[in-house]
Amino acid sequence: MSIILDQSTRVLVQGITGKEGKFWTKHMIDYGTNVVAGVTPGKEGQYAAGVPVFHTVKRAARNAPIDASLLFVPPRFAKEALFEALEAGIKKVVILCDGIPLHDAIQMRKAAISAGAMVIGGNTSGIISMGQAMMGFFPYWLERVYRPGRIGIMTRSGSLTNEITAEVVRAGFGASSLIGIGGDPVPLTRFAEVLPLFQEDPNTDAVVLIGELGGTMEEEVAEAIENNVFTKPLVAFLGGRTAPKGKKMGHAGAIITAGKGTVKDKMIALKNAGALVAERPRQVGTLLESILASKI
Amino acid sequence: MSIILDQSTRVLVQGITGKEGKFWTKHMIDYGTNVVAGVTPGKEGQYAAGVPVFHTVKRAARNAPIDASLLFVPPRFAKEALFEALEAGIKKVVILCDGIPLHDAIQMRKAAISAGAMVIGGNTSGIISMGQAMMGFFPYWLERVYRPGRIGIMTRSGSLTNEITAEVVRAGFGASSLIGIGGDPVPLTRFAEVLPLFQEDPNTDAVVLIGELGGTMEEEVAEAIENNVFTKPLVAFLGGRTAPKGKKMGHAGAIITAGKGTVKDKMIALKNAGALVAERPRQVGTLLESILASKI
Amino acid sequence: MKLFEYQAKELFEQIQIPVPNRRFIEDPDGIGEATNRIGFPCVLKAQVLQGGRGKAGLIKFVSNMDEAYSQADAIFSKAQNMSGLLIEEAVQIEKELYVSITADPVTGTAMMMACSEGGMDIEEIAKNIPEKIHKINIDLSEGIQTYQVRGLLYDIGIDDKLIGSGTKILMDLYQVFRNNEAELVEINPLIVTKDEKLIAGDGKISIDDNAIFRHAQFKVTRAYYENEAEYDAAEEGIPYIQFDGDIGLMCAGAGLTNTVFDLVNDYGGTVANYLEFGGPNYHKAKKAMEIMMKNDIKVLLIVTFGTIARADVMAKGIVEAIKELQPPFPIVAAIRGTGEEQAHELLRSMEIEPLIDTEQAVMKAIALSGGVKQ
Amino acid sequence: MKLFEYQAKELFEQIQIPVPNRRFIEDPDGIGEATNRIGFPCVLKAQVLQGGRGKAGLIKFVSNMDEAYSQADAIFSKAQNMSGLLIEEAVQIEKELYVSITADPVTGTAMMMACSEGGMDIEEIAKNIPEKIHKINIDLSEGIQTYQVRGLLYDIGIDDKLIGSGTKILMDLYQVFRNNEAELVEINPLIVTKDEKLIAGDGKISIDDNAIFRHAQFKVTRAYYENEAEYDAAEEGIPYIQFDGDIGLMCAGAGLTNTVFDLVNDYGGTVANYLEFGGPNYHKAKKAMEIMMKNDIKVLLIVTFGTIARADVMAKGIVEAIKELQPPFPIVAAIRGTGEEQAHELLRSMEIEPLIDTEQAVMKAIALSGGVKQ
Repeated sequence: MSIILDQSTRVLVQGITGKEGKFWTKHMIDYGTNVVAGVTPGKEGQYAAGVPVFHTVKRAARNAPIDASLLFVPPRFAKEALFEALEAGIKKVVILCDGIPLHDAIQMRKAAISAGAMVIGGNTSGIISMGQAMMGFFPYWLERVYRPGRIGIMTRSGSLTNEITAEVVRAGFGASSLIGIGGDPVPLTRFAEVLPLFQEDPNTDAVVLIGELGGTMEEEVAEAIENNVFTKPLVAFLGGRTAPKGKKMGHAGAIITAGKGTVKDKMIALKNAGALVAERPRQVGTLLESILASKI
Repeated sequence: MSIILDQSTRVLVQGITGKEGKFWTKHMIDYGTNVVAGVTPGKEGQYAAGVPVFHTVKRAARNAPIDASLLFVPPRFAKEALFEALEAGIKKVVILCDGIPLHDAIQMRKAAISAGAMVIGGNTSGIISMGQAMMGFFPYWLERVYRPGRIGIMTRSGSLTNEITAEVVRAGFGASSLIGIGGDPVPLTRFAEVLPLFQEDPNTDAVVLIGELGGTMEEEVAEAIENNVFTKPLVAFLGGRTAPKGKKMGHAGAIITAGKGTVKDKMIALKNAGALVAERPRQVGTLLESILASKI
Repeated sequence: MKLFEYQAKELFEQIQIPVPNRRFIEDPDGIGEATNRIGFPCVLKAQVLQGGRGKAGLIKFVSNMDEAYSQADAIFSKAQNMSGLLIEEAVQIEKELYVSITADPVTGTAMMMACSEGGMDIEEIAKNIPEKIHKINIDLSEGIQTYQVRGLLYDIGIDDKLIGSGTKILMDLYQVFRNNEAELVEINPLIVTKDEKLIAGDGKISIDDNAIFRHAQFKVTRAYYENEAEYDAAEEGIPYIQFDGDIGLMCAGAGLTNTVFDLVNDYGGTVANYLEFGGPNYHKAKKAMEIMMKNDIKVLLIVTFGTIARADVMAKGIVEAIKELQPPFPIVAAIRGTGEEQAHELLRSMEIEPLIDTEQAVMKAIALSGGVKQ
Repeated sequence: MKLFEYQAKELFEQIQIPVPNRRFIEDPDGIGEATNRIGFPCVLKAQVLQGGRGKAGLIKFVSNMDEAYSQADAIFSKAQNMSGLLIEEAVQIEKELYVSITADPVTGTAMMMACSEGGMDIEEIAKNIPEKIHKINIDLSEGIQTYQVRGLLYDIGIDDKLIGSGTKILMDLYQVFRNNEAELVEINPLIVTKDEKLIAGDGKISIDDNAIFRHAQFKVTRAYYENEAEYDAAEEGIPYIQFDGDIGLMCAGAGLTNTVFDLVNDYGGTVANYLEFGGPNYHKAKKAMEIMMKNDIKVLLIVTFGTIARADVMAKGIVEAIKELQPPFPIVAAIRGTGEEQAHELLRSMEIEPLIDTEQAVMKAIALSGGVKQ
């Protein structure tokens, strides 16, 4: 059905009483997500979107078990909020905010590794298990994009994901899980770390990777395919193939520095590993059709 | 035969070119210890006690595999030297020096736990696998003390260990391994963490614990016995039964604070768990005789 | 935010990393006094952010006052976006090393790199002598350890006599990295002088924009940008890049903007500029339009597919901007996502055809811009 | 090294933890000026290191100048090893809390404890209301996190209005713990005043002796010790404790010394003092003997069983000390370990019987001290 998140996952929302937190918690619940508690210091005893609010994560966790936490906090507080979730023993965290300071992000990555936790983000719309549950903000009401199916999607982008997922759906497919790992230079979970979950998921037939210039994550995926860590079909679309060197292309992580991170290198690596690489969005659908016998 | 250390263990000596480092390295080799390398920054290319010296632990480890490291460094450099050993992947470390700053010691304990390493010390004579190998300084030539046998010994003291081990030998027994966990308030390995190794060692029939006032380590041993983590006979001798409250009794770790750490409480806990407790050194031998059928 | 060399060297000096004697002047008139202080021979270095200054004739070695005046004049008239000129003592070079610190996103640590062959660009080093680049990883929580730095210096094989001072410089450089929350600190070359000392020959520091709120000392000024449009966009927090083609891109979402950028190039169009107004900037259609109007573009291509960045809000902003600013160029728009029906109605009200398909929008924009370039 | 309350409060004040207005005087003559500055009512607090000052009459509440003079005189004449007198404004107490930070040797972290019932000794709190003590563990590498402190304060149930100021005080207290490498920092009571503020009523800080080399500001003076012998021993780095019995213990090795201490007590002897000259001090027999001679002991009991602390070196030192200092008391010696044969010869040369057995040595010393006490 999905990876990381399903309808049984007990979700906490840190920063639930903010405007965005409340608004999207309501949407998450409407979509089927099992939101069990929220945290905002000083607001214990209140309810937000019908969910009980606690002063701290530990106090929320004492009240009811928690499997995953979604952070609706400003970037400058992201590190501390993550540490709080990890200290309370939560092993799945999604961080939405854009603009986490780099030095904080490094320490967060290290802390996530040490805790053995899967921390998704920052700078992402979150994750959605199609038709079941979501942590983050997805316009699930757009039927030409958000359709359940058997394609796993992982992405560094927001709007581009809508664009590409619409092509997946146009070709007659749908998604199992969509994992937004985010557009930061230090994604707290990397593409290659998501792949094993899609590999194990009996309801995912193939994966669509939506990448871009900058970093080495796409190369790591190529390596995972070469090492047979991932053996299902993979279709990649990468933005920024014609981007110039040394300019941040929108995302902080989308930059070619010290000769590393060009889309061309990434495309070669993926092709050499046996992945299919789309040059234009429309090709994503046709490539999927070429390799998958069944659409459902 | 022994725990932690035997003749096959490849030992590094950090701080090997100092006077003590060189002197005891020679003794260690004479006793049978497999010392493969030493480290002193700036002295790569030299030899000390016949052992090649390297600038850094990593460079030594590149040259030949290392299983364990012995630190002959002053207390103010102990933390950094330990970090260097751990970063090089060494999983057994013995730290001899007395006077490690408390805040350093806390961080060292945390780092050892995180690295999954057994770090023995500080403020100890080290460890000796009787008749085979030693890391540290033991007067192994004193025959009325250092005799191989089937008793595991673990201790917080130096001179008292000679006193008690002499009683073990006087009663006709000998030691398998002697583990000096040291007299600091933050021992980097605790008694209860050594016990499982003695439990598994087919050549250890019983354990003698040499404890003292301060801390909660003896209580943790009682707990391990109660939980059947350790099921062999255990004889304990604890110094400082009549010590006054609030005074450091020699060792920094030997102090009764906030009502915790009295020997009387420790004795009660051990007795209740089923351990035998000697009130005077001489009784250690007689208690061993009372429980063990064979001395060899 | 990239710092100029003279700023990097000030930060180095504050933390006691050795740097050459130097004077910074903002005007060619200052050259006489500056060279008197520094003495001859000395080096004139244009304070610009781009690399390759030597090849561009923006670094000049001068040995007397006449040369100093003429070269300073030449540099001041040649360099663009120059914050000023650095006059620096000429250091007697025995050897040049490379050292830098960046973030390692894989391990979640800081990565310090060193190489015994400095002076050239790190890319060239990585391409030509990768085996000579040595690296250590530093856990930000534990902080840097002297044994790590010592090990790195031993590994690049520097002289035993320089281990002590080299260790201190790299420990201090790490403090510059941490204290200022830098993305990059680099000393290249780290010069070994003929009298066996180490001194920072050049300095590059890039401060993390996301952390600048904690470092009020760094103020972005016009000097950091190539033109008005880039500066205005930066002031608004809008990602913006200047090119010299025909089609202005005003898109929402970095990945989508990059994709549109590729499609324009693929189908033979040329990009005039790149403006990304997604995320927190989706309300800023009017400001974005103002920035686009600072350029002589032939057509404006708007592509969005947003969630929180609602299509109707963006369309409303665009319609208002058109009414108020009356941009002189034609507009092609594919605005999709949350609220797209209202968005399309709004566009139709301005006689803009609401497109659904990104490729179709790109083709139309290219056609309007005068067709495919050869 | 334990600090006096007035020193602890100075450290608190430096880091902006709220403390009462106060004056420290070293002489009863200062009481007039001090109370004029503080105003009445105020509290006189003897600056001594031992606890239980209230019960011992070393803390007095005074409401006029006459009381102030008479109570100050009384305290100055009664208190021993007093560094001075603290005159402090009387705070209006609504409630008293307890907070402290120590090291947690099991997890390798700092442990912050808090309790809603302060004012009494932590031992009493732990005995009477253990369920009211709440704890958090702080990773020294990561540092303290505000959510941890907030959680602790919520858990002890303090008023919502005090969460902000309470969090700041505990974050600052952690800095005191870290910056000074303390073994213990404690505020007890942390007073909630009638006007809803938090203020440190008392302060205990103990600095790690092993780290004092990094904190030159802490100087040990005679005022920290109960008598000359303890001060002299501390100056030499020799562990020494004063008792009031007959037998002086001069032993090497902490565990062995503790064991001899127990045996003397078990067999009915009394200990005059405890001196441990093992480890790095094994060369210091003469200095140890000098310290022993500052006390009126009936017999000196020397027990060692050393490795690096060589028996022959210690025996040689003892023989030299006897020759030079001619101690007036009989000596019982069981000196064993590395080089014990030579050690025994040396002892015999001074007509001291070299014993092998610790218990035998203890019995002999008790007999020489006048036998078993009833």
